[in-house]
Amino acid sequence: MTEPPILRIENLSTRYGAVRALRSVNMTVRRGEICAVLGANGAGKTTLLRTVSGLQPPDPGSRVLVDGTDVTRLPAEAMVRHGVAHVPEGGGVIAELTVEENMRLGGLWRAGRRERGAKAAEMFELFPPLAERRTRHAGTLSGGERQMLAIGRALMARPRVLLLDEPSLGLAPLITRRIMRLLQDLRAGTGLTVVLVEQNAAGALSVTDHGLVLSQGAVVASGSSGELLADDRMRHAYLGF
Amino acid sequence: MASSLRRKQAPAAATARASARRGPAGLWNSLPVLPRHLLAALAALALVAVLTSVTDGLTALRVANVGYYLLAVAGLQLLVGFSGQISLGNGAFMFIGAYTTALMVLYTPMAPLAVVMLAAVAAGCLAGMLVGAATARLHGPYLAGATLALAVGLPAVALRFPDLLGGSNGLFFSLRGAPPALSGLVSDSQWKALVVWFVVLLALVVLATTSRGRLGRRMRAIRDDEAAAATAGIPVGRTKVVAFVISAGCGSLAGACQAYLLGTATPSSFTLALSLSLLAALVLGGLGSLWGALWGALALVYLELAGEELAHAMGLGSNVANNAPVVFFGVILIVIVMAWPLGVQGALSRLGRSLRGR
Amino acid sequence: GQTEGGGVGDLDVSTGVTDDTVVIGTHQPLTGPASAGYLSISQGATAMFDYINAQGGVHGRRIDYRVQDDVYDPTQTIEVTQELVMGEEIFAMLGGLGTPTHSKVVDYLNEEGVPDVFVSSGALMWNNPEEYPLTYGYQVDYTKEAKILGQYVAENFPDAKVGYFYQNDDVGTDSQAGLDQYLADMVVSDQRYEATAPEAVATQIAALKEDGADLVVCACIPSFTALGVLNAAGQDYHPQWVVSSIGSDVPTLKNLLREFGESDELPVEAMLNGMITSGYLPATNMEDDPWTRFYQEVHEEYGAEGELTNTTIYGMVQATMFARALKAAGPEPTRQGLVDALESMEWNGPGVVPFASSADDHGGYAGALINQYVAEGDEEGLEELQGPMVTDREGGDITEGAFDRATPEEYDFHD
Amino acid sequence: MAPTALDHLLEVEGVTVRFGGLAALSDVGLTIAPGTVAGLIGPNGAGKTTLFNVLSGVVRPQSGSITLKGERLRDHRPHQLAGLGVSRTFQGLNLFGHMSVLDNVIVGADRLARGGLPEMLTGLGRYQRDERELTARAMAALEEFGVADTAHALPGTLPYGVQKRVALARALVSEPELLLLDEPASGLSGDDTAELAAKIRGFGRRMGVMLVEHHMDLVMDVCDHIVVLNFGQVICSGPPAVVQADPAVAEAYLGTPAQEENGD
Amino acid sequence: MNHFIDLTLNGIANGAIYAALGLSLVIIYQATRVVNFAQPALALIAVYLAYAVYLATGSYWTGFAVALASGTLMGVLAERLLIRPVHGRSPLSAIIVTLGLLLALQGAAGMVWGNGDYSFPYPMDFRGRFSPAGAFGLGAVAVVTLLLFALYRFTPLGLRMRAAALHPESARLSGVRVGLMLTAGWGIASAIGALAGMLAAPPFLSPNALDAVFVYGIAAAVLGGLESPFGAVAGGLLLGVGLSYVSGYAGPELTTLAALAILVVVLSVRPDGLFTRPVARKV
Ligand SMILES: Nc1ncnc2c1ncn2[C@@H]1O[C@H](COP(=O)(O)OP(=O)(O)OP(=O)(O)O)[C@@H](O)[C@H]1O
Ligand SMILES: Nc1ncnc2c1ncn2[C@@H]1O[C@H](COP(=O)(O)OP(=O)(O)OP(=O)(O)O)[C@@H](O)[C@H]1O
Ligand SMILES: [Mg+2]
Ligand SMILES: [Mg+2]
Repeated sequence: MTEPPILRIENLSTRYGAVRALRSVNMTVRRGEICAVLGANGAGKTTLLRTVSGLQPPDPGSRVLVDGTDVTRLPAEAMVRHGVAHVPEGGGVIAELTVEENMRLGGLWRAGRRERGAKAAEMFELFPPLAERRTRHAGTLSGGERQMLAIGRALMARPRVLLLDEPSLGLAPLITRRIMRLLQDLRAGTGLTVVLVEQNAAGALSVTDHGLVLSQGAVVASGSSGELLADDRMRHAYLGF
Repeated sequence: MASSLRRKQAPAAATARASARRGPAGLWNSLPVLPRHLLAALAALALVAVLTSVTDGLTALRVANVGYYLLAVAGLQLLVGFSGQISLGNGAFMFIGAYTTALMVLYTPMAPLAVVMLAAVAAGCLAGMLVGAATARLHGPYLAGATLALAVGLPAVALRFPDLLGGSNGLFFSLRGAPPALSGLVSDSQWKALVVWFVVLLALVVLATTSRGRLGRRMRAIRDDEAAAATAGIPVGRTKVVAFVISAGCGSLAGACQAYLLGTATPSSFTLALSLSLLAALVLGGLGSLWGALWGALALVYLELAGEELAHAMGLGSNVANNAPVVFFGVILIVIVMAWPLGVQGALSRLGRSLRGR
Repeated sequence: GQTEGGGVGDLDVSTGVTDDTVVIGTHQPLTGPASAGYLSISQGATAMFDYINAQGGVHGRRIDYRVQDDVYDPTQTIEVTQELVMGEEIFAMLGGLGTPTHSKVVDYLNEEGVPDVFVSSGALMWNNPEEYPLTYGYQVDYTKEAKILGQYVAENFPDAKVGYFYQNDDVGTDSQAGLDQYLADMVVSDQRYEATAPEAVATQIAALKEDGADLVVCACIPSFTALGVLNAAGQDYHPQWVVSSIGSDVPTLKNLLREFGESDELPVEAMLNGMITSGYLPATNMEDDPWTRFYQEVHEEYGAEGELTNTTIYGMVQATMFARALKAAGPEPTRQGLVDALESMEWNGPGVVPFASSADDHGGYAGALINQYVAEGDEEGLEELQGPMVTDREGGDITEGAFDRATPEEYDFHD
Repeated sequence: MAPTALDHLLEVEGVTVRFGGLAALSDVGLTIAPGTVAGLIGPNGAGKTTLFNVLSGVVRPQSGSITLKGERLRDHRPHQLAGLGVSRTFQGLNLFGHMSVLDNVIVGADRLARGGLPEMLTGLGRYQRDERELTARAMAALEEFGVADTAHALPGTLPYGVQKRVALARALVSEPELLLLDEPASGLSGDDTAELAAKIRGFGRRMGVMLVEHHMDLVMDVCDHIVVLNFGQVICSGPPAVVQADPAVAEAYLGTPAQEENGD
Repeated sequence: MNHFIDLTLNGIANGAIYAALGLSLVIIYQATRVVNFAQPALALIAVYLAYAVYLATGSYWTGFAVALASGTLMGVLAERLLIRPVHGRSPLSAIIVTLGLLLALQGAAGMVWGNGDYSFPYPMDFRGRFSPAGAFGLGAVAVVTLLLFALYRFTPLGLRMRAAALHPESARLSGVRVGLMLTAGWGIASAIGALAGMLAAPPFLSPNALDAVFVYGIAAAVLGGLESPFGAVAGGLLLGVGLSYVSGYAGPELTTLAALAILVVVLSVRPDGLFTRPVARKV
């Protein structure tokens, strides 16, 4: 393959004060792949996504490339323009805005009102409970509804790479499965690339192409989903099933 | 896995910490809270006595000023720093204390000072109860707005009842200074400073005890998460009102000390500017610790003076010199809050930690 | 209350006096809402002392006049006064400003034995030699002044429908007590204003208009006189204005109203034209008065920026009179000496009415004369309607108070 | 099958909650016996948290009754629940962010202290004893969850799993008779979830537990009885095996292979 | 009856001014969740600058434009230099910084222009029962409110501004330049503050001229609910008219007490103001 990987992370490190949260993480994701980031609580999964999307400053020497472009120190707000959308842990919907406004916000960076409208309609079709609650404040939504809204908002930006931080948190199994399904459909339809952080390693690996296991901020294993699932040592030490 | 390993070490670590605490400090810490606070207060009073006896009357006045401001700010600390209710109106409680004192002195001249002060506390607590109950459902800026209106509105009561409260001229009276037995030994202003500090320290003991114990914990819990606090069985509304009552009692007592010290109660002393300075002093001193109130009170009394000195020393033109102290205070406020997010106390404790760390 | 006896400290001292200076002090609102109206008093006094010092001072000593800002807040008054007395060790307090403020320090000053000279307030409490032997009034008592105004109105406008417009504090109530002695039957409207609520003046003036008042007696500070006049003009209401001295400083009023004259043809003077005022000091508009000319010169050379106003003159007169008393106290002044000088002084100026600082009367200016501000074409000035009159606060008569006034050259107040 | 009222720790009957036009709960009834773990499951937005909120007095139902230990609760307020022996955890963590872990748990135990307001103010009477006892209890609770070493840390600096444990310790330290757990396993890793399951089974012996969870393995593992909500209505209730086999439940919540194929 | 009408009209005119300042507070609150205590001082400086320009050029409207422009600029600078560094800290930090700025700027005004009163013109003729000047104030406030409402409800900019204020991180992830939005919010708010200052200052300008208006402006914003521009206007008018009646029928010394009473009564019925709906569920 000659085309550059859609997301390439080189030697990525960061720290919270004295705590080293990521230690020289390397990672490559190709277009259309779904990649799992796994690890125990506190392993640094969330931090990895936050550093990639510019919310957390990386240490010197780190490099993040999107489709061959160096985006290492770009601020978070510029990342959307490079096609990276991030659904943070817990979703980050804005409680005081209505469902509709939250949704609209995701598409704002693109001009074209009509286009935005069409995209929003598409999203509401995808998540019927949200359509019913369009004019309600997002703060009144149930936990699961919020998560849907967060994903919908991220998709409004028509990203090339979607960073999902524990999207199944608090979602009913049916919805979780529907979301995983949706990710696969989007990959098939639009070539969307997904980086998926999940606690539930078994569930995640069943939909992803390959995975990466973090422990104390460092990559301790990576490989295709099949390999990881098959590796007993891995399963016991880091994936807990 | 890693985390469960870490967890196993817990008891050992705890014992290590406990043994490190022995020694004189450990002895001190093992005392029950109340005697510990009383001893500390006694030491502080002795310090004030020494300080005022080696300096002149003017310093005694300023030391006394620091005292009642300390009390007002400490009361505010409980309300804002602990229970998380932002009040811009605590000057109004000082107003109540000062007027209660003035009225008592004028109309019940035989009442001893202690009774007058208790009456001021009672009046303040009552007012705090009313205000607290009226505002218990308000949060953040709405509470701030309502208490701001309180600070501006309440002193107008004095204008409404000029015959009783003296209108805009207020009330004035003069109180005996040092008891005759001590004349010659302590000056009037020193005596008054000691009385003020005695009252203030007594109140501070209550505040410190309260804030270290269950009540303080309840308040902090409500500040951090009302829903979770309620679920834990903490009566949210009542605790908020209690915080207001205590804070108002302290404010009122501070007002009473001021009236006792200066022999006057006048509406124009209890402006919005006073209430706002109290809050500013609180944040400048440091939220969440009674020590913060001390730094705040010192700043209230001495920053203004420093500003005047500065203007004087620089020989500025009159417009500039007149306004220099205000500007100085404003700028210091901004600088300190920006440089030290946790106020002077925060900066000091960080300094202490880094010294001990070495 | 648990009042202490009026024991006065030792007066045979020269605290604050050195070989070449005499330190005196005052408390004034230099910042805060009240400062706007009163700032020029201490500026005037400062200018006057600069002049006196430039002439060689008094008995070879410079007068070092220290002004402390109390923001018109009594608690701060107490603090700065203690600072002046204990910290700066002043010889005397001169012209401490304000009733709510100064009333909180009279006790203290008298106890400490600090002469408390020429208090800048028209309240009557300063004139109480028994209780406050060291406190001397200055400004004419609001009630006396109001009596004189009231009598003048009653005699010259017998058919007037009188409206009161006054400040809701002792300025208003004391004035009303005097006015009522002559005008009670003629009052059709009674409006008080609150100095913190200027936004309400429009409706207060509207009420005066609606009640049919055709003569409004105003016991106001200048900015509220101006607000009253301005709102009346706005509502096409043209009563005869009668304004007591504290609120009738014409240059200040003209300054405040400058932007609101109809146009260049009908300037702001027209709004004030015909205003009847009382006064007891030389005023800027008395162009022929030697003291006015003198103060004009001092102001030009030593004063702060801006025009000379009657408020500035107020401070200048205080300074002049203080220097006079200090001079009379002799080359080795003690506090007792100053008190003796004050109490034996035959005042012959600069004020235009008699002044009392005798052992049993510390009342200051004893009455007022009545002027009318007249502006016609390019001419403007004060026309004297009634000469100096003096009276008491109670029901006593109003009598003529003429006296021989010295010129600045004749007045012995500096080396 | 129908035990008498007194056998029930909690009895909910005909509870209806509407938010504007939206019926979050309609005519919901269920019971919990002491010493059992009841599961409450259902799709997102089915009304599970709302039911918890009704029980704990945060939301007032339009109609229906709640009976706790044979006593009908009327217009109860959240803070009264702890006194009645009910504790809950939150779907979020809702820890007190500026208080140490220890203080967080001590607050949970507050209802056990017996000193009144005068004691709290003056430091006299039971003040000292209350402080000592609460601290000891809280430490014990932290130790039970294996997080005693974090007692002096602020919750925000701790890993999520530890915070979850602290939240549980805070709920349990007051020795409740009824424990309401709202998604305790969400965000936990496999290890921790297994540990949690064991813990919940342990509580179940001491008190009644009501568990809201989307982790089906956990629910099926620990619950004695399961109630399924959908659109605010109880669509099924019974032992795990029964619920799992119910086609309506599969349709609404668990998902069927057919649904997955259609992706709808 | 006449008196009643006078009181009502005067109340409306005053209320419009409170509303304008209330509006500026609401916008800053929406933009940064900060109640800006420095607003009257920013407005004050803007008005003094307008006055200086007016004196120099003789044109009121040039001064007016300068006030709006300088108000905007000062708002932008204040946000960039002072508020940004304390963003994300406890709300009290920001409150105290704005308080410090209030003191410093008010003092600075006194340093430059002295503490005396200046005669300050009305934008239009002040004569008449409901004067053109009063009508101008009311009209200006109405127009600004409608514009703001439209901005917030219907435009992407408004949505971005609100999102940036409410949840900066989510806003950034949606591509919103949060810093720019906060600055824009302060700029717009300070321009409206300057407008309020221009309406409130006449007839006399001094460093303390806006103090009372500011208190009522805060009260107006809180009464209406800090989330809603309409709320601020409704709150301002309610307060203006209410206080006018109190002052006219019961005595002017009662106005501040009446403001307190109105606030307490309204807030005890609606703790989040007249126009705000409480939205977030806490559990
Ligand atoms: N804001 C912060 N300040 C200090 N330390 C932090 C901060 N955020 C995270 N950490 C620490 O950094 C480490 C990695 O945290 P991170 O949130 O990335 O883990 P995670 O793998 O996402 O865990 P989880 O499964 O609990 O979400 C942890 O030890 C955590 O305590
Ligand atoms: N305070 C409120 N105001 C308006 N609507 C509300 C409020 N609380 C809940 N709702 C609505 O009620 C419904 C039930 O919400 P609830 O939180 O009980 O769901 P849940 O079953 O806990 O879902 P999840 O599993 O996603 O947490 C949802 O549609 C939600 O939007
Ligand atoms: Mg995470
Ligand atoms: Mg829920």
